[in-house]
Amino acid sequence: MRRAMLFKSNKWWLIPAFLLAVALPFFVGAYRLQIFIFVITYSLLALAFQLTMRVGLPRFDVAAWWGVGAYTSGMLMLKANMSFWLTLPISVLVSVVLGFAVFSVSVRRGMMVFMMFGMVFALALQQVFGSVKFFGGWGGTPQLPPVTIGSYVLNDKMWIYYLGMALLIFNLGVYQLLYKSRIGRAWSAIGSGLRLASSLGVNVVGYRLANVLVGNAFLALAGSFSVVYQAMIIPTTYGFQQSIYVMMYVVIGGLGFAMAGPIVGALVLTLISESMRAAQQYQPIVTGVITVLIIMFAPWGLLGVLRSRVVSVLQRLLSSRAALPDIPSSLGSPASVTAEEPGKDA
Amino acid sequence: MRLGKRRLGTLVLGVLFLALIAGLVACGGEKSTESTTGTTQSSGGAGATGTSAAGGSGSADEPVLRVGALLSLDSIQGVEMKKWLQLFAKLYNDAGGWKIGETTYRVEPMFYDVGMWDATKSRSAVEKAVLQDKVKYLVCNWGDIPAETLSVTEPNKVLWLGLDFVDDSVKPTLNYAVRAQGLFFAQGLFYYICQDYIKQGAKSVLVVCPDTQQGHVGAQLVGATATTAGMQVLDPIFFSADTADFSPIATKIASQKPDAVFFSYVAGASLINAIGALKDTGWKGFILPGELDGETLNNLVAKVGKEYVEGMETGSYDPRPVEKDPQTLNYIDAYQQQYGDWHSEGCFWIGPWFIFEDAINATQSTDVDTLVAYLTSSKKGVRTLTGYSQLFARPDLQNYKTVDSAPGHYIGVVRDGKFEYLETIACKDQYLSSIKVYGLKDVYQKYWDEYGYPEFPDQPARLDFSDL
Amino acid sequence: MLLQVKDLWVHYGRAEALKGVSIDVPEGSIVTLLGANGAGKTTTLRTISGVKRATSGEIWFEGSRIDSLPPHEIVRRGIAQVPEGRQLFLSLTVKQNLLMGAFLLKKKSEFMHKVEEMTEHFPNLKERLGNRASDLSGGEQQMVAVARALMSNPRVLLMDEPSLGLSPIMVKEVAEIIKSVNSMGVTVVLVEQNARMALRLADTAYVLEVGRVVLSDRAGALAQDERVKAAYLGGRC
Amino acid sequence: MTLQLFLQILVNGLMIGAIYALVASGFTLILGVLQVFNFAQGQFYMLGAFATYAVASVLGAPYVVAILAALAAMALLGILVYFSIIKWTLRYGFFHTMLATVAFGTIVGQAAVLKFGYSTAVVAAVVDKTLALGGVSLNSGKLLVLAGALVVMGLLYWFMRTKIGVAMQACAENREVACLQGINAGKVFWVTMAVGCALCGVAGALVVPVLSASTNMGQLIFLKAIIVVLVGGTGSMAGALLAAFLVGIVESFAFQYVESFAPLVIFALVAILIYFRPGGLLGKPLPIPGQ
Repeated sequence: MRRAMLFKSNKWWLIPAFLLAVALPFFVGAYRLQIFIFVITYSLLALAFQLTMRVGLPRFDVAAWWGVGAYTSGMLMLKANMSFWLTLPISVLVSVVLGFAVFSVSVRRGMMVFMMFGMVFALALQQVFGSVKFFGGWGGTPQLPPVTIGSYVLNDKMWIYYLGMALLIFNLGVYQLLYKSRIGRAWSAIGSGLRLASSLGVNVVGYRLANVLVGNAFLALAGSFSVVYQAMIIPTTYGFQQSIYVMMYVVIGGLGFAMAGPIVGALVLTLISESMRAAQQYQPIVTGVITVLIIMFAPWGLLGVLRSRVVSVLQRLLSSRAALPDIPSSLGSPASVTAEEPGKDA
Repeated sequence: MRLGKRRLGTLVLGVLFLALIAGLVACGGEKSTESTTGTTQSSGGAGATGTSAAGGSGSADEPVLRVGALLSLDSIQGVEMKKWLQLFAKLYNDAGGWKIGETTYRVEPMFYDVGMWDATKSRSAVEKAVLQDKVKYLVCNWGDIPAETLSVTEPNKVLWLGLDFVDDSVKPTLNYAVRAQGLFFAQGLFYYICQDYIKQGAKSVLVVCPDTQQGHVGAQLVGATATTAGMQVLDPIFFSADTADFSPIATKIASQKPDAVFFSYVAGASLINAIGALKDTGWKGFILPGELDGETLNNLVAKVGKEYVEGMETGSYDPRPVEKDPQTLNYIDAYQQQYGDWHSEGCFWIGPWFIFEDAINATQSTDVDTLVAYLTSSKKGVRTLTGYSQLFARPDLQNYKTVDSAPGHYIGVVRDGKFEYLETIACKDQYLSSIKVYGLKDVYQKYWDEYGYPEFPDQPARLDFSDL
Repeated sequence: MLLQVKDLWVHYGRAEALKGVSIDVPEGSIVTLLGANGAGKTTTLRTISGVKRATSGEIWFEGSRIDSLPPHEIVRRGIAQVPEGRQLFLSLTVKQNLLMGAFLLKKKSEFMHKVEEMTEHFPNLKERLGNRASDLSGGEQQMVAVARALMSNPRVLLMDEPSLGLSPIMVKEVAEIIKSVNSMGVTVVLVEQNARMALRLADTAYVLEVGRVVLSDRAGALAQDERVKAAYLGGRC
Repeated sequence: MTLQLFLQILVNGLMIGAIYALVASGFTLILGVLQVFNFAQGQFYMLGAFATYAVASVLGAPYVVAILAALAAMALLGILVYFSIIKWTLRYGFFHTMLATVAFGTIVGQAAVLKFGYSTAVVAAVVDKTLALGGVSLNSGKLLVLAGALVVMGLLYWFMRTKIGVAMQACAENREVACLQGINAGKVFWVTMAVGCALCGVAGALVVPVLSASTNMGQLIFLKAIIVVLVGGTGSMAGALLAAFLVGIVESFAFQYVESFAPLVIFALVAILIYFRPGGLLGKPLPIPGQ
């Protein structure tokens, strides 16, 4: 019965995907497993980005809040000898409280100010991490103590990978619950148009703030998670460039796919970047060209193209209608000629 | 129109999936080698090198010596070091290989980009090198984060010959790390220049550094050196590393009225702009540029005129005008033949290669433990592109193995817009002036009493043990 | 027929806004479109002007099809629109607003001539030319909006709710303006909520309901129609 | 602080403020009219500087010619970018065009690194005199930057009052109504791209004799432009001009006291402004999508 439901709900591919994810450590070596651990981290970042995109707010401070999580966990472990597991809720708390202070200034001022203010904040925060002696300066913190479970030291790649996987699944689960709830419906309303949402009586600022803070909580978790496999924390890791990459993950994966898009994007770009490790000077160019091509010819990302292919094949087979997911329209230009028909103006 | 777009979309998707597969292959391309080396390692025990094809498939190929380098290919130094390593490998391979003991190896340099002080990139680079490609020697690292890299190299018994700016890599707990391009024992350079400037009448000095890790370390060291040499040191100025407009900095410098301004870790465009801005404020005095290569000097002269920089002294990383050592000249010739033009940015930082080469030639072995044993009881200086580099112990950190180096350096002076060779800083002076600057005489005296005084290459030196 | 709309279908996303609207506009006439909010009146005008694309259907103007032309080309052919709520460029001066209306005129002398013509037509505007549009009253803004649309020498003027938000006195004035514009030989397509005024002015009228034309007749006849009376003329003055 | 030092710092702030003003007004112009968040703005600045270097130092042409060449080259490049990338992504909306400019900026930035290396391109000072006015040393190169920037701003002011300039403002204010007036939006767009990018090119050209050109100079100026636009109000040209000088001067003074913590001072300034004056310094900004 349940199985039938799953197949019916078009989510059958979740089962092989999950099994593949679980079985992965048995097939790949330590280095490649580490790459997948990075993919998990980047997926967590991209998911937070995608979350705020749902309410029409692109954010460029993703890496900064990731850093907040990492620094909170790392500092507490270093300076207060706290157990890693105890630092997790604290880093979430710090990220949310600090986020509330910052975002209550910027969220009410609309998308453009939110976005730009985020950039300036990220810049300032990196300066704090780098220049304030307490955080260890630009050279980073001293070496962090290892993460332990009881007396067991968590340094086996496989268990780190499973921890990350659990975190990712937890993240996906929470987002799924939120998307399906009343809050999620309000978010979708905001995403498909502010005027519509306000006219429906949705408190736009409040729901947006909640959305951004949920993202912050998971970014902090991602930051704490990176402490598990990282020997130290260094401010340059959490720079502006990383936030831009996060945006690329989301678009390349597929903007319309709330869950799978960020993960696919992170996977693809990380692997491409990793495969060019010896020719790194060409990597930005390759990534840039791929992004431009995707935006111009596959604006719904890899998954969008994949689905439209699958759908068109299915259509031919079943001759039934299926549609592409919509991009949140508040990110589109306001109804205007040129935005709709740019080819016809010049 | 619509159909065409769709087709293009599919095309892009196809290309991307191809790229993805290529990526997967590249990430996992060493799988066969991995298993081969794996067996070699378990059966042979020592597992010296990635004897790629020879052991496993039994083909007649000559064995390969893989030398890894974690380099920031975002930076000129990283790119230049990559070029040098490729050149060294080529020189060996063209000569039929590197004969070590009974075996002749083909040298294969392996490069891993680490970004610039980026923890995640350092981590994935070192894991690819160590866990995937089974590289046994990481020589000449630039831009990696030693604490991050060493946490992978140490347990896997990989020789790490790099540099770092804090003392992460010279802790006594580490067994396979040697800071082959250290800056701890590099105070001779500033000490010499301070003495020269004092002779010319400089009394107070202001240190100006970028707000980075090296900047802060540099400010501390340069400040200490200047104090030791007898100058009054004003509060250092730190500026944001990506500053383009140096006018506010120059204004602040000028408002403190120092006799001399020392730039530490300020190079290239920053240095030119900083000195240009200083000139604009009307300040006149002694300048010590952090780093100065020929191109930068030419640009600087074009910008501020030669009068303003007349008599400026600095450490040189460019061996061409000063070095008469035939081996070095050969390398420079080979470089110019290979690449057509000349860049000196990598010359200094490539030092670890020579220490590595010396260790292998001296021990005639590729075994990491043998090499480490040789390196950590090093007795003599090794010739690098920029002069002698010598490994010393760090008794102040309770590390009695020779794991930290005094790099080779020259001083040059700017005369009539040209860079002229002034003198070579002796290894002995690098070592002794550093101990003097840090005030570590007592600690080292105890060490010397127990282990004996180190020997130095035969160079004229300004200092002796009695001067401390 | 000067302007002809044939079986027009328009979508916003997946929602249908127009479902086969056909309208005939004879030369020199005033045609009005009536209907409740969301009936598709504004969409019809936007589609004629080219700022919204039709999914299917045709628009013919002076014997040529214009439904695939960009909006500036449609303006060049002689169809100008006074958008709903006037929508002046508030950060610009009145004169600059008129300049925008005359964007397609190449010569400056031509523009100056048109400005003079307009100030004759709307004497109130004369001393307001240098003011910012945001400083004007609602009625004055409406005048500028009409003048702006007339700057391009249009054959057809599309007017979207010109009486919206104006006082009763101003509404009367607007009606006068429409009449005088029409008497200059400009064909007018008028979208109005104020059905009483519209029917008084118009020659022909169309009633739209949820994207379809449900009634069309001479204006005089429609004004007597019981259904129209009940739905549109009932509570209104 | 002596008066002399105060004036000196003020002059420094004005000089860098003038450069910010040019870059930020180009940025805010493109943002307002095209509704494109141009991430590549800094790269145009960098390319402008290198173009000047190429014409003045390599080809040996007079500096004024080099400035004009940089202006023309960047305007052309802007048009090229519009027709090759932006025009095709406009239909997908704000986010896609933004990412397109990110990608373009990344490609150009890295290509410049590969081409020019990490070296510095120096253009010799055009006039090399330091004027000392009552103890304040005014470098004539800096005055030239300031004067040049003021001239360009004057030209910009004039241009915004021509027919196409007014059309740009009209498009920024209400694109649909502008189209209803017969304004060809496509033409306005490429003209805007040309002007916005040319402003960056001129900024790069003006700054080269004082600051030299390096391939990484774009990223920072872009972030500074963001700060300026935030302070001045998104989409407001006059606000951007005013804010540029304000930010320049504040930065200059902040450095004197807190050195590398100056970004925090700027951040605090931005936060306070946004909190109390959401429209920026000059009040009401132009409408921007997705508010």
